[in-house]
Amino acid sequence: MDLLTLSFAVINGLLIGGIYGGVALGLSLIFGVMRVINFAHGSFLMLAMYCSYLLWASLGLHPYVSILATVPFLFIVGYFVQGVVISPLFKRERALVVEPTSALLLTAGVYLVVDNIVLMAFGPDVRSVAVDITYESIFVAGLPINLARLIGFLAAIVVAAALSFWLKHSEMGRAIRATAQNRDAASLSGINVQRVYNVTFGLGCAVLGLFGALLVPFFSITPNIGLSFGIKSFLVVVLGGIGSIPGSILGGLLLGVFESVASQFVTATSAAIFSFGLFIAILLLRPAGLMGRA
Amino acid sequence: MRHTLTLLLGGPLLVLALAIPLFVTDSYILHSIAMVLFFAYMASSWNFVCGYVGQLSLGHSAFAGVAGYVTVLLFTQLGVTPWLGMLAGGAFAALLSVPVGYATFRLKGPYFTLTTIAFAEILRIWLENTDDFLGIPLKGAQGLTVPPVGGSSFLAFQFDGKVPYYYIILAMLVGVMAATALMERSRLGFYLKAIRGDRDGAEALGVDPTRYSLTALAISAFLTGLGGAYYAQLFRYINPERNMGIDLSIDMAIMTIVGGQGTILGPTLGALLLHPIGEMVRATIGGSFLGLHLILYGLMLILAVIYFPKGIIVPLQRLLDGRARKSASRKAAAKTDALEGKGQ
Amino acid sequence: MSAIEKISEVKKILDVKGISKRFGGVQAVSTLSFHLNQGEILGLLGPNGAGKTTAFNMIAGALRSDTGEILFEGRSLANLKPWDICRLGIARTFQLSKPFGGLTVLENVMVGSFVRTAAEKEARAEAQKVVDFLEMGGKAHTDADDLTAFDRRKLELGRALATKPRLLLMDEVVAGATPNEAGEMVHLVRKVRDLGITILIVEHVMKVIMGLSDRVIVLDYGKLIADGPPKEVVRQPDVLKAYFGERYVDARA
Amino acid sequence: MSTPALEVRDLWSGYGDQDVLRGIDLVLEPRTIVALIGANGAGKSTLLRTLSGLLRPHRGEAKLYGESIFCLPPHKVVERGFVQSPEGKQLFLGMSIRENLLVGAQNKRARARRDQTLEEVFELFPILRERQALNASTLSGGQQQMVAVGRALMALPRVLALDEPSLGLAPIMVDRLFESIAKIKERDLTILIIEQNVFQVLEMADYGYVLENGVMTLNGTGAELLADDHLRASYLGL
Repeated sequence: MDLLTLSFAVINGLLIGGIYGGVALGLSLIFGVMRVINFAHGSFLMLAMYCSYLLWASLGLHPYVSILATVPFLFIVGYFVQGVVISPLFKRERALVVEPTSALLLTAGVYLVVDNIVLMAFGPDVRSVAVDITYESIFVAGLPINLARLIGFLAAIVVAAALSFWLKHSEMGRAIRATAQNRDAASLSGINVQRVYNVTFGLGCAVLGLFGALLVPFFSITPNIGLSFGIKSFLVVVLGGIGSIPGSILGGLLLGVFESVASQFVTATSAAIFSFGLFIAILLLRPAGLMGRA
Repeated sequence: MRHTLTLLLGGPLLVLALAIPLFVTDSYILHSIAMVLFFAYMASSWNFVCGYVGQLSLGHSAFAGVAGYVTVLLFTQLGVTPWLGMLAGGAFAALLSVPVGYATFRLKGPYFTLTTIAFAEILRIWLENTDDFLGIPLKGAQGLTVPPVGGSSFLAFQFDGKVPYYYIILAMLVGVMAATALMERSRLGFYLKAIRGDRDGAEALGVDPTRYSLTALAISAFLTGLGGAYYAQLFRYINPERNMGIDLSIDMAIMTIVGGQGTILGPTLGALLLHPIGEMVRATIGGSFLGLHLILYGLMLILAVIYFPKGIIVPLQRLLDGRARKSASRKAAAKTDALEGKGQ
Repeated sequence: MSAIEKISEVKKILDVKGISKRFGGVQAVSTLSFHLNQGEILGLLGPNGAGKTTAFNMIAGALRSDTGEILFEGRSLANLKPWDICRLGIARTFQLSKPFGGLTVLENVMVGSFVRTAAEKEARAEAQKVVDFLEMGGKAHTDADDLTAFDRRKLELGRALATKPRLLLMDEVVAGATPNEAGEMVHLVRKVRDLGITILIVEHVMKVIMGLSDRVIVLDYGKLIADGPPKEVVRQPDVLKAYFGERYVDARA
Repeated sequence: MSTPALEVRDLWSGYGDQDVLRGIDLVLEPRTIVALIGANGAGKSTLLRTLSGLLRPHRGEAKLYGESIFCLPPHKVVERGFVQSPEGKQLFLGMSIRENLLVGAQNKRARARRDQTLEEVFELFPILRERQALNASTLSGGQQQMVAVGRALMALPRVLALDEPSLGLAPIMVDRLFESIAKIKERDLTILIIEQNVFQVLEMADYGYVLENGVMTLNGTGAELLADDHLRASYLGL
């Protein structure tokens, strides 16, 4: 492979990788705080994409404008799913830790419900949003860079930074971090842990609302697109370390470049084999991830 | 007293199941019932390890798919009868399960689950993208068809009507339940329950968790493989998406969990409840509402995890012998595997 | 044990030589040495956080020691997994008794007996003997989850006995028990010793350990501070200090 | 007699169906230090976890200045003024000392005078002021204990419960900590202290309770309990 193709692959990988990282932020946050792996993570992203698509198709809203609707909508969905579906589990096992497998099963149920509601509503057809930005590129050192992807990439960096800042400096952020570190001590300090969980879950989903809208200009939409994004997010989180925000972005970049370069050698579909292989290798060698705390 | 429910429910059900082909002549309906039995079989095979060890594998479809491919290839390439092919496929799946299990059983909870998905997906994607492997024609995503031999042939595992297929899967289901019952009474069964109950405690009593989990996994993979081979033979067709996709794994897991993990009858109960719902929804309004049955599956799963974490077999069991154990029943709901271990 | 061995000098069944364990910044156990003689009951004492359970876990193979070695009947336990150690003849109980849910009392004990036999019938018969020994015959077919806290403890002792150990490690056997229950447990532990099983017992309730032990050792801050007959050990100033603080000892000196 | 700061009547609690506490009665008069002592497993921590709302009691009643705190979720219990500094320190080790303390001030009342309380905690434990920017994990055991106590104080407790504050501390640190506790008492505060370090705590306490196997077996002033043979016997086995 020549150098030009390789650098093009790396740049593209970085761009899409940043977006993977952004998509994985919510999963990492939720797992870090609640010790719950949200199997429906990708489904929520898919839901956001359909929202953005619907607003474009029916009202002609530009996907970037639809963010104003998708982010709050996904926040509410997340808040509601945690409050209604997952919290009974925490209440049942009040003094104990929630058995992670039960939570996984619950969210797997949510995944089935969300994916198939969308399938029922929109059918299996592939949909896409045609806006000008899809075709715009800027040139850096002679290499074309797709503008929509660049925006997604930058958004991931900005969101990660903003989230870190917010977690570090706001009251709620402090409560979230305290709850993540020690749930019992947090409630003994007067933190309303249920509310922290609801907000955390809502927040994790709200981030997906953003990236759903940022993805639609260059990513076609089908009802079953969620699972692959979900699994990629797990991979990113495992690579970067659970609960680590910079780790999430870094893991995303790593995965993006890895996939992009690997797909230069094999077909794009079988490139996923390498991603899964990487996932297994990382989990077996370093279960806490490359940068993560145990 | 032991296995009261198995006998009380299982006995009449078996008689009913044996008699069904006598009065059900519609081949579509018979086929649908055979599919219920098939899913009951697959869920029971999954339950054999996951239900007893308490780990959630979503990669079992790989064992089904691999064994199906081995069976079909042995038949189409070498003319080996699918009956032998099935055993070979099962053995292959069991062999495959050992390194996979060795790697994954060290991981806990969601990590285990996600790794099993990763293993299965690697295999599926590889198959989808491989037309020819060392001269073996795999034909990628397109899949393989089993050429008809013309008419019924026992040796070729091909029959004109649905009745033989029906009885074969019924026999397999009875077989896997018997195997589960035997396992429960053996050292392996005791050890698996001990590992699930308290891993450290089990280790201190001389149980090497990896060794016994792997043993159970290999048996489970073998059984799952037989089911996968049957599935391929029933449709005379196999492809990576259908025969080893994650949906199949999810079905096995959901049916077992809704029915009751770690029990002999639970997976079958789950299949009896869920599959007909799915079929009916598909048959009546499914045309216009794609995916409705899966929404129902998802809701049932959520409700089961919240209200019947040990499966619907628990309230059933309580209903049946509640009177006999009034005092204990208060506690039974969340705490016990009601089917098992209630004296003899 | 043969008569010749009885006559000959006391045999060491367990020899702990300079084991240590560090967790992060905390030295939980530092170069601890002690031994157990065949057939005795040794009490392991110390205030909360003194390193008793850590030492205990290192012997049982649940933790690996940073230094030193542990010999059981002359064999090193280095690198052995908990299940190997169990097969060698060392059984243990845990501070928190968790029965195997969904199994009856008898079946819980059978898990232990399966170490010595693969046959279900034989395991069941052995387990029945143990259940009778514990005087829990009436509850043999009760679901272990439905037992009281104290019966769970007895059940755990039963599971351990079913592995036919020569050395039994017991962690906090009477914690949370009523005085009657504590008495019953003491009676049981003596019965176990009469079977010829050597016992190391970690305990907080002094009354119990004083009456039960042939010899006690005391840990404080991970170090051995006393070793001897119970009545003598509790009079040593170091021990009093460890338990009641400097000022108390000074005031009574 | 005034309304007790804390009044517990016939409290039954435990894990699952198992009763660990079997009918606990406990009264704390305002502005006193009350010691609760008992061997490991006697149920001391279970009592605190129940009062704090981490464990759901089976029956009984618990009142804080006449108001029931029974069956409230933990954050409501803290809001009402019963605050526990948990056993084993339980700090947020990934956060700075200052942040650990700030987390303590969650309820409106506490948040309104947070800076003031923080200043008071720093006065009580000057070393914490020096090290406030450092990560809590860098502290020694005694300093961590100070943070835990300080964090509880940040919530402006009316009744402060300390679960084994001396656990794992060197004797000199225990002395210092107990001096600080005596200082805290000078605030308008009632203290319930759980200890293994029996004699030292009884010297300091106004009143003491002895918990054995989930039942209160003895109570009296510190001096009375120190002189009691039963207590010595149960601790020394003599």
